[in-house]
Amino acid sequence: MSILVDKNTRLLVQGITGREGTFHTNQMIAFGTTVVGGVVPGKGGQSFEGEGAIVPIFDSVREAAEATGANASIIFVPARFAPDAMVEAADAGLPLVVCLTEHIPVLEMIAVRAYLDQRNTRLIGPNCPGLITPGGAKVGIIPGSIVSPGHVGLVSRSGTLTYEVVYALTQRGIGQSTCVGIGGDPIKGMDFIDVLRLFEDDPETSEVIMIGEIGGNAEEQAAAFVREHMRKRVTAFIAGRTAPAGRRMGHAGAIVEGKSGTAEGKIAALQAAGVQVADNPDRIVEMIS
Amino acid sequence: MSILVDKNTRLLVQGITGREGTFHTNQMIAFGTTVVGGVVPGKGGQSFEGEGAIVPIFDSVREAAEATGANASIIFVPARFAPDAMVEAADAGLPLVVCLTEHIPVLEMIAVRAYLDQRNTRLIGPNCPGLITPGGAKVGIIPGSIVSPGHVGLVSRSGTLTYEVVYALTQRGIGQSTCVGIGGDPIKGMDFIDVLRLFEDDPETSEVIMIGEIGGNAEEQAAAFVREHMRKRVTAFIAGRTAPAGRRMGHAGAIVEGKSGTAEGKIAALQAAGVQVADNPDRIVEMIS
Amino acid sequence: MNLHEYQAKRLFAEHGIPIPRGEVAYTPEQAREIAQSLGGRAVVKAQVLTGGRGKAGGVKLAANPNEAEAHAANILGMKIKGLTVNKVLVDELAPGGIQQELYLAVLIDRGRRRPMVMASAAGGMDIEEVADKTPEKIHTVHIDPNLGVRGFQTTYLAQRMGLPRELWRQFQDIVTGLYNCFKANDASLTEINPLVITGEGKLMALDGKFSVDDNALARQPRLADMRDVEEEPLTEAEARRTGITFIQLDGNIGCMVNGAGLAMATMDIIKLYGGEPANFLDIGGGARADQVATALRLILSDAKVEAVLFNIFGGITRGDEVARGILTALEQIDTDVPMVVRLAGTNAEEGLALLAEADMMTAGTLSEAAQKAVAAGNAAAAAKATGKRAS
Amino acid sequence: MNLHEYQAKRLFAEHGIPIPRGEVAYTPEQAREIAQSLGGRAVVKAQVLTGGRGKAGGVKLAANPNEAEAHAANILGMKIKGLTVNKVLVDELAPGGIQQELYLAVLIDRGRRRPMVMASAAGGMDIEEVADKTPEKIHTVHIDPNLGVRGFQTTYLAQRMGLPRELWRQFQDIVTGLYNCFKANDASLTEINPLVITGEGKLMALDGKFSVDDNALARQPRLADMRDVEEEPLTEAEARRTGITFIQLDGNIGCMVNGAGLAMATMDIIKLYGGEPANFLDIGGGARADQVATALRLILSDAKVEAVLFNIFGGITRGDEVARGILTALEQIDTDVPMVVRLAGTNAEEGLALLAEADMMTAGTLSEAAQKAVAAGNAAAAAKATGKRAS
Repeated sequence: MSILVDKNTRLLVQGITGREGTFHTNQMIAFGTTVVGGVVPGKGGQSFEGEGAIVPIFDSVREAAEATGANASIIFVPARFAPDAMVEAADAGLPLVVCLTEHIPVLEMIAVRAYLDQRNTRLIGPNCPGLITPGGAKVGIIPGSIVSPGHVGLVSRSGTLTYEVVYALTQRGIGQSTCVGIGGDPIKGMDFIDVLRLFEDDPETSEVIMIGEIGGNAEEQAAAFVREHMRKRVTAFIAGRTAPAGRRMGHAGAIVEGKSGTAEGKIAALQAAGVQVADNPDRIVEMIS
Repeated sequence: MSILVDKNTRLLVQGITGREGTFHTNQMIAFGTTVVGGVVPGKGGQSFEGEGAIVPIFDSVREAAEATGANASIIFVPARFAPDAMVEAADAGLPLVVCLTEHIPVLEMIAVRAYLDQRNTRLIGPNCPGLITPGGAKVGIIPGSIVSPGHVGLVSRSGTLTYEVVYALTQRGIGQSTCVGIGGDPIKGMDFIDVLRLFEDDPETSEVIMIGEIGGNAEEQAAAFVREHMRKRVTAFIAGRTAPAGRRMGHAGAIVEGKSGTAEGKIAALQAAGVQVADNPDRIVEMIS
Repeated sequence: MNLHEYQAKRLFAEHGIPIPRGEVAYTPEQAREIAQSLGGRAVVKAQVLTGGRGKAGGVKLAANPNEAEAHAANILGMKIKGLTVNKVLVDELAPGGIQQELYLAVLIDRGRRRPMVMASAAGGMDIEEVADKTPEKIHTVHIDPNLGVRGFQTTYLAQRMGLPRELWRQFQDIVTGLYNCFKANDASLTEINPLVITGEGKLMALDGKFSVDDNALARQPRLADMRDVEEEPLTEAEARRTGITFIQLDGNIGCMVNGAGLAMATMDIIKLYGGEPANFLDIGGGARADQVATALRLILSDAKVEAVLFNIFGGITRGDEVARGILTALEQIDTDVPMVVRLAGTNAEEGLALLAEADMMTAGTLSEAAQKAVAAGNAAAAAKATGKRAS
Repeated sequence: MNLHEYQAKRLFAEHGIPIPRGEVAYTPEQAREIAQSLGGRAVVKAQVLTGGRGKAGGVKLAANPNEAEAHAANILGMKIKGLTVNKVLVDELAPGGIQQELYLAVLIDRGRRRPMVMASAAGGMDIEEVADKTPEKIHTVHIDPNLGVRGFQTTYLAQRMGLPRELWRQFQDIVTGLYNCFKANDASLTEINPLVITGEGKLMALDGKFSVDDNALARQPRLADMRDVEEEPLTEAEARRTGITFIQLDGNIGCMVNGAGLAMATMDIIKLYGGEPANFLDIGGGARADQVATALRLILSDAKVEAVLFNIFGGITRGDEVARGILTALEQIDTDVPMVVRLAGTNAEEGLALLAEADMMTAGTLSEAAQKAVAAGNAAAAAKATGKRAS
């Protein structure tokens, strides 16, 4: 068991013929993900000649889902088209949509998210590395070579910082159930508490690592959730204690606004909720093992 | 018992100082409705000197509701301000809002209705005469003099046509549980099936009269609902068999568009669902007594 | 409120939808000049607010300016479904001819409470008929007002319509433009039929239909100004000015009712008892004497009216007040058309007594009133016929 | 991206918000002429992209054009928080003086995923401080994007702020305008502080703040053109052009990292081991030689940098490729600043071996790398100090 993706995941790739789409589709197939179709409006009827498989291309998600029985999609399209792609996937009724695209305007995401809230679609991202279940399926760009199957769940707003921690776990022989990169944008799909809830309910996950950063108050909400609803141990790291206020630290959502969104506030909230917080990502592995 | 309004209704009047608001507030108070407050932005702190009561005026629905414990509001404001008034009442959490205002643009109502769908507020109207529970409360403009307490529920898209039928019932000694005028606009709050469901579940309602008219397919939906979910007898009349296609018959929603929305189609659907349909409103009373 | 084809197409063009070059002509000579400026060949199209212009001979191709002038001379002044043609649209022909005719519309789906785009490859035909006989040829998507038209929705429509891929992008722009035009102008219907693929492989809106939400005219003053008062029956224009809702019909029994639903029901009952309603008339709330007088003049301006039925429900307004209003109004009007007054509701009996005193025909139920009005109408018609024969 | 006050206020004015008359001056003489045209009295305000202008002496009242010229002469060229003032805004004073100062802003509430209007009667002060000490003085409403600002919402705010009733309508127009301005321009913050009640009893936006959503600049070309490149550190402007995210800080240890979260974590660890990060730098995905070279030049352009820490996680890109990229880049750069490279992930060992061969300082963990970099930085600083003393 694991959360969100596994061997039963049947994946569509929206934007499969682009540079990123092509490269990472091959990577996902190589990892063992069942990629059942691609979606590129105007290229329906063509095929994606992957390194490990030939994947049919469709004009629309609806059509692709009907033809292939897909139950998830991943989006590799430019920011201008990504809101459309998310809405299309939700409109087609896919239960899981993962959007890697960066640089989507906030007001667009507010509209997309309001639409998704009326549907039964879970969104991961945008501006995220996706998620991976070792031994199950990879839906995103987290390197398959650094993960190993096991029982630690991981949820993070960051990309390479997550890789760091996952890799350290793998090197110490600590496997992961699922690693979820929820992304660095201020308005997104699933947030910490949504993923924590799934980990709490997943029998194959024994404990959870959560990697936050400055900006917003998702970590504070997560702290309240952990205190009230979680029995599993949670270990956290919050990046950005040295970030200056008022500057966006690479991620659109990583900004201390006045006195809100600081690392100190988040760490205090988490510690008050019984979460152990590492002051150095290198120490996370020691803290859980 | 009855549906939606009764002796426990505590009513706010939005636009209490206007000509219509003033007149009908007095009528409602005379009927026995508990009017607890008025709302007129900019006139908060003043009072409405009614014929039977002095009613405090507030600047906002939220404030009025907090101060008075109101659980319903009725809207008597011009079309330009009515969407605002509906959204405000829903935002303040009132469970029932009745909007009498006519001439609200359809696109405005689509936006208002989408907002209301996210809240726990029931809307009656707009462009409706409101509703009345004989012996309970009157929230609207249905003349109090023509109703009498009893067990027939009535739901209608029309105003005076409803009065006709109610008056005929009263004259024959047949009382009503609640009479609901849902209004003549194409996009509205509660529709036939919403009210039919309440009547079906109301122990004090023994049977239901439904008065429809041309335009849209709410009567067809109601027919399907009656067939599948109702055990109580439903008797209907559909106005507009002689209405020409393509013309709006007074009500914004009363228009036969091509082959859809005809009286014939509605009558056939209702009859197929076991609803007895009168060809003359005079006959309804005979059919139920 | 409906707009003319030329008005509809100009609004479409404001939202980037390609339309033919063309101008409106009020005289044959103008039509000739416009055809000249378009290069000679043109189509001359009657501008009237009704369908069926083609079948009525109101649309003609002209091979040259002389023909355009001749066609305009024929069409101007023509009557189509009772409406006089006062102007023609002179348009260029689709560049390179027409490869295919499509259908595209935006309207409100009342059930889903959303604007809906409707498209079909079966363009140029009566869409009702297409919907009836081959519903699988009609494709729809609903628009979330917060999101607008999304590319995947137009892709879906284009694909189902079998539109060539190289036109998908153009089609997306046109659907988006038509929806934006719909929304910006508070339309209740915007329709392009046909939307054609020209010989040059471009999409173009050859014809346009546009209905505006009457309730939005207050916030759409530009559209309110587009109303063609010449095209409207004078009676309906006057009714509108006085706040009465009046629709002219073809029957013999005029009626005056308070409330739209009751007015429809009254028409239905007139028909049930063998008459034909001459109009729909909702006089609104109070039935004041001046309004009653205006309404009655509107009804009687139709020579086909053989009897008038008043059906007033006294609610807040009491029946005796209504009776007095009717009597006062009748003092101002000189007519021998028989009238039947039916009053119900509060103080109806007092009102009926007042009317009976004044020698008005009265009735207590709607059925009785309708029967009396139809009988009176028939008698009046017979008397008139006799009178005519006698004279 | 932040705009200048004068740019913000001009955008506000496009949405009907009253602002003082005024113009931008680049020279004292221009300031004088503008003050003259405004009638003599004016306020001269430094236009720099930072707060605290008032405290720094960047805002001065002038009683006449001569004073305006003198103030402008003082303010132009002044440094405020490291930024040079290149222009001043010369504005008229609030007509009739200032009765009261209010606060009004529109921003995004991330938790509720909605735009939010924030208002307070405690205007003219640091709103963070108001929020901290007297949160009851701050009032908020959330905006449904489908509905926009609704009258009842501005009534609620006006009432809670204790605004005189006669100003409610004006306030509604200003809130609606500020929200529309926010939405039309893809802002992440629009703020008026203070919004004043003038002596004439009118509301007016005396100061304005405007942050644009960087992700929306592609669809807001007009705003993108408003970027004041003179105001930006040269390094950050160059980084932006080459697709690197770079933020200049004040410390002694430069760092180059792939990924924003990892870059922040790296800064944090530098601090944990006694150093101070000199910058934030996210080099993105691949760490190609040319990008590494550009990034390194940006870091080294800061003379305070005493050591550089590379922290690259090899995921899809393998560690040996990254090492080769770094070595190639270093061939192009002449520097004696010590460098520590930490590689992790795929093929990290091979990469570290390559770097060790080339005599680079390397590290296997982030902690080790940070410690080495801080130590190397301290040693270099000490050597430099010694060198200076010796010379």
